[in-house]
Amino acid sequence: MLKNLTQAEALREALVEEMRADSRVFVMGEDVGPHGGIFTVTKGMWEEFGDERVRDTPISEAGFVGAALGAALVGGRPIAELMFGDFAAVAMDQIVNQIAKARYMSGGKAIAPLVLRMTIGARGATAAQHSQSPHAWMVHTPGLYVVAPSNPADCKGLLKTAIRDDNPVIFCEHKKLYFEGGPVPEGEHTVPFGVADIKREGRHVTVVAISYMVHKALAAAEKLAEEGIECEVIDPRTLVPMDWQTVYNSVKKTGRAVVIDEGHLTAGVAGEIAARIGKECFDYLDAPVERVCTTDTPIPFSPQMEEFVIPQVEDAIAGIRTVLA
Amino acid sequence: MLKNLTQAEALREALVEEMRADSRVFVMGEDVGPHGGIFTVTKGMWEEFGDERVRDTPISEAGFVGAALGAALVGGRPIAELMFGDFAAVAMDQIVNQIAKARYMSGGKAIAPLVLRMTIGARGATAAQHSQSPHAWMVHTPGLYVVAPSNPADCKGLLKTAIRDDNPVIFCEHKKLYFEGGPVPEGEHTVPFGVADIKREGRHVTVVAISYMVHKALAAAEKLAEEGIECEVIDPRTLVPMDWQTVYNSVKKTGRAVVIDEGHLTAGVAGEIAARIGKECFDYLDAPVERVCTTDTPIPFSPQMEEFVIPQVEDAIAGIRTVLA
Amino acid sequence: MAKAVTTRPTQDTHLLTMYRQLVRMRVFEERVRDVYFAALMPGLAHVYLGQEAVAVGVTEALREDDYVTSTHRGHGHVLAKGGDPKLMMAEIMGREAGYCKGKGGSMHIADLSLGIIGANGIVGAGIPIAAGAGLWMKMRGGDSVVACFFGDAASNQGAFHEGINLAALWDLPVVFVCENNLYGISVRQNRHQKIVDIADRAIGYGIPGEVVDGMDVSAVYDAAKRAVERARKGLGPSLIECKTYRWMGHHAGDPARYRPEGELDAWKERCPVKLCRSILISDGILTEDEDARIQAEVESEMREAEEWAAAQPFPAPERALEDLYA
Amino acid sequence: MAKAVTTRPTQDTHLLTMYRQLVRMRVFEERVRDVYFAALMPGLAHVYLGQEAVAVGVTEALREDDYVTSTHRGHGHVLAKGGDPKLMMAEIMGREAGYCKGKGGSMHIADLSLGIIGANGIVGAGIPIAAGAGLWMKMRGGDSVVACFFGDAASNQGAFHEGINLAALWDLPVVFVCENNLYGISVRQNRHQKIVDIADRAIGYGIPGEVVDGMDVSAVYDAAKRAVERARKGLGPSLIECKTYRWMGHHAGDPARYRPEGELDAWKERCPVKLCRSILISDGILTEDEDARIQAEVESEMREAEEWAAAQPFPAPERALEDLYA
Ligand SMILES: Cc1ncc(C[n+]2csc(CCOP(=O)(O)OP(=O)(O)O)c2C)c(N)n1
Ligand SMILES: Cc1ncc(C[n+]2csc(CCOP(=O)(O)OP(=O)(O)O)c2C)c(N)n1
Ligand SMILES: [Mg+2]
Ligand SMILES: [Mg+2]
Repeated sequence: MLKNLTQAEALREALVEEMRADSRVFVMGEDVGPHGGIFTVTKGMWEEFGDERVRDTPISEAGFVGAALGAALVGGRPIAELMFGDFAAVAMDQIVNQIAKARYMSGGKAIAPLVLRMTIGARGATAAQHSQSPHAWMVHTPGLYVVAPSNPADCKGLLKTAIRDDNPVIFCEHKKLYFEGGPVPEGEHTVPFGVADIKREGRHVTVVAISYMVHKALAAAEKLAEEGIECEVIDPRTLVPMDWQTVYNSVKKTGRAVVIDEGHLTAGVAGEIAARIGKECFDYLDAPVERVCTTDTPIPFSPQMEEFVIPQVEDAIAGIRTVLA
Repeated sequence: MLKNLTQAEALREALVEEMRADSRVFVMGEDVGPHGGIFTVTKGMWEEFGDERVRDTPISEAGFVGAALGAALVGGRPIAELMFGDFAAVAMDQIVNQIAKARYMSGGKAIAPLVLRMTIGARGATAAQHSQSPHAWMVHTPGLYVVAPSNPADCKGLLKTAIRDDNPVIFCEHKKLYFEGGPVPEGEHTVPFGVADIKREGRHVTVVAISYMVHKALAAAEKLAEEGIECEVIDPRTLVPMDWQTVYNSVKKTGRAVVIDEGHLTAGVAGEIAARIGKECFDYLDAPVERVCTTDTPIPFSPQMEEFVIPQVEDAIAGIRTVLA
Repeated sequence: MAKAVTTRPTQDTHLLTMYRQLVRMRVFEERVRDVYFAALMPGLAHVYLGQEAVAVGVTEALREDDYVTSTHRGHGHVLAKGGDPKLMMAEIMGREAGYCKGKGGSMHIADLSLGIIGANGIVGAGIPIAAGAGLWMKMRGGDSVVACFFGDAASNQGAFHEGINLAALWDLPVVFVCENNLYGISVRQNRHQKIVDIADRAIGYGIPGEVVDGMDVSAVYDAAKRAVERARKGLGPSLIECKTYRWMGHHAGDPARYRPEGELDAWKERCPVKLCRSILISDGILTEDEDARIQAEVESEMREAEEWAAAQPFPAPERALEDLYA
Repeated sequence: MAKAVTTRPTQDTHLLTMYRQLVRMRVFEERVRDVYFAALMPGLAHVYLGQEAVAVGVTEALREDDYVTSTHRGHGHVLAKGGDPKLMMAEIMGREAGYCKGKGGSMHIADLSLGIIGANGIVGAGIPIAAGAGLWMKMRGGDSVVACFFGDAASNQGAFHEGINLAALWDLPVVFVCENNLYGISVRQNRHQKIVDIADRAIGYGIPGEVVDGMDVSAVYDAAKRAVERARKGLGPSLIECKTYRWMGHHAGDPARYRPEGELDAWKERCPVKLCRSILISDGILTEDEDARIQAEVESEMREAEEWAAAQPFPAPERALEDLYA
């Protein structure tokens, strides 16, 4: 049975179902309690689960992210929320030096089953310190899984998988999608890690798009379809592990690839995807891989400038045209 | 006049000369004072410049890196030292959200002329939290310059340039090079940002190598020269700004490229270089760009494992052979 | 809640000066709120209504060559330190003519020429920056000081601890001003820390800590003056906790349902603008007529600022690529 | 320097148990030092010599189902919590048979089955982790507690502030143990903070803080016992500052020239092993003969551990690729 949910509702459903099923699961973060989270994800959960399991934290990102690790190491299954992904920088040591390495440094004896939910993306002119998409830092850090869904059903299914997984998972939620709706399976619904979703099939060009950028890619594809250009839009859904095979297979078919990511251009995830396609599909590529990313500038405040630095549908179209030229 | 200095001595010479020339320049960090720094870089400087300008800090990386920014914004020219680049994670918010963005967010009115020296690389079995090469995080953050020299002369020349520059500079020093010697020009010697150095000319394959990996590349080139394989070894020296033209020109000449970097493979700087070569030299490439990087695992403690995960000369040779095959 | 004691000003004209600043801040922020509700500004408006006495009292103890670091709730600090309401409003509205050419917005106004090191969107991050500015003040000589504003919830950030420890250790000329408005977004102080007086944390750094009635501009001024003088003499930093309250939610669009009924009203009884006005009037320093004139002048100043700002063009999109590197 | 008062043990046999642990730690670390100088181990050895009374006294107040978090100077904590010297030595020597299969080394020994959450190479980072472990202890029920060790210099990290604030706010069963050995590498305490007693920082979190003579194992034990009991009862965390000293430099290879002459000798006068032994002997609980037997037993235990470890193979290089994901 499908029902229509927003991303926020789908995430909440995953949280609630998993918390009902497993008493070790709990959420913590700033304003997640009675307030329900500034993006409403935990709305109503405090009423059901109470103070202990829907835990408001002080503004101490390094502290509560580290505490999530501590709880996970001794048997809990915490889900910590970073209100803005930009604040990952505040908790960075705990994320990259502690959480990502706890298992490896112990020779595989420790497990750190925790989920760190963080918002990414520019929305509503919140400027340079509240608009970033820093998933590349995490993807560059071995030991973390990194998830970046683009629709409510994947949000629910991937979040459930993340909560049940024994590895630490960075769960990137795009701010522009929280209040966008989509069909979501009721009850048990999981999406495995490492399986990309081909959101649209096509034979002229492969477009790999991450998170919200999937929507830009689909809009571009729709537009170009009018001209007879058939884009294959791939949503990797999980960046670590990444479903490289699906990407390569598509590019081997189309011979052309565009990567769209809201992270900054240089040394980001799009660069990784472009580099791997360049290597694995070398003999199949008819044109260089094109990247459509946020410019290498901080995100400016004023909306027209914000729009300018973030990939838009026209940028996606331009990128696709470039590889087809 | 050239004299032979180790990297540590060359860096010290740059620091001392700039501090003598400009009273706004000062250094701060853990154990940089009477102790002279655990890698001896500031040895003897406290005796000359005193407590104020060669300032021991508490173990508060976010604190003193933030303080460096504060001092820079109001007229100082601080040089802060992170004993291990791994600790950049502890100060990450100040680096990426404050330092990198101070100028941009102010509409260009503020300047943040500071240098953040940090050590990178694995040396001496210090394991997962003291061996990382996290320069990719910085390269992915617009607003920072990122420097990664490979020899004492470049260390001196680039550090002087960094200190005089009005932008924040992340200065990556490889731990394995501190006590390696090389000829260094006496007195005034600066190296401009954004100018790569071709450390060895060759026509069969371009090898772009970063920091200590330049030495691995040169050793590999030496070895392969015995078989008549001529490698062109390029040391970008500064990763931001990057001298792309020199890289492209070389690859257009050789048709083949290998990138060697001690950062982890995925979503690192090598990926960026490979992606750009793949795009800009598309019509010239005779083989896919090969990357030789640290594996996507934390750095293990035991020396044989450490050696296994970090690129070695044999890995460089294997990578070069792959693109030549 | 803060004690109801209201201290007398050190100088009457001084209080009048401060009163005018209180009114300016009040009117400016009311306009910002209206601009927000009229959708004339992008982003959020963390308005300063209710807390005016803190910015005014502290800044009054500063000189032009002193510095301030500010927060996401920074309009008051900027205005107090001499910020031009036109340029502020233009920035808040995202215009090219704004303080940051529209790149910063409400949370990132800076003007080094006025000693405004900058607002900050990262809670607590300004504290080490203030310590560093103080460090350079000390190193370059002279006797400038830095006032560092932050909230009650910011006092739980590592940056608070590290920044104050540095300033204490090195006897830096910094005055740390905690604006305890009882909330970090929806989380009341008793749900984010076990202590009642944040000033008690000063003990852990070996510096003076003081609690002051943050609704009483003279009390704030007096405490700030002591701390500033101490800092100027090279005796090191202090921590001043101002008990205050915000009239609105976390930002203008937040209905703040998390606050117990009556709490806001109780605090409004002690409105810093009203409190100051009643003293001035009862002491005969200000007449109702003069007050009306001040109100009118300030109203027109701020209306002009808003109208001017609203008439400014937005930056061309590609200006986004400028101002990154010097 | 710490006071010279030496308190009496709560129980005589108890003191004997602790004495044996002190000796084990002493002998183990002397071996580590020798192994380091003989270049039989990779990396650095941050040895615990001189601080033994802290790990022993605190851990003696713990149960098997309690937890500890440790630091770069962690061998003592691990040994005290039941760590097997063979597996420890093998790890320190980088062998496959070590606690972490040679992946962790001296700074990262962990064994969750013994309640050892892990040593840590990032100064201060274990503190929030300990708070989180305490959080889960509280949430899952039961009355286990977590002891969290860290140094004087670690108390200036933001992680200290945030971790303790969380534990205090939520009344978590954590005992924070600051081992004040007066130095962070070369930087003496008076050069890294303005305060003398780190225990004073407890005030800023609303929890008890106590200074104890870290050379007196009974004093440490008594303080730890009080704090552990408090935590077990659900009354929340405490901060115990143990005044202590390290015999060697920051690590075995550090000549520690930064210490004033005579300082080490003065502290060695109050060697925790000697102090404990002299009480046991003067109280007639231990004879010289029994002491010699203990020494011999421990020597042979640790020699065996070292010999066993040295005979273990190194991990195959490609094992580096394992153990990353579960
Ligand atoms: C590091 C960080 N964490 C969280 C936030 C989101 N946030 C913005 S303001 C705020 C509350 C701050 O409370 P306080 O410091 O008391 O200042 P106030 O808003 O009350 O003036 C929060 C949680 C942020 N901007 N930065
Ligand atoms: C975040 C961080 N900064 C710096 C270091 C380098 N370092 C390792 S131990 C140490 C000194 C720690 O001093 P203290 O906390 O007093 O513990 P002690 O060594 O005295 O036992 C330093 C600076 C580190 N490992 N981590
Ligand atoms: Mg507040
Ligand atoms: Mg110490």
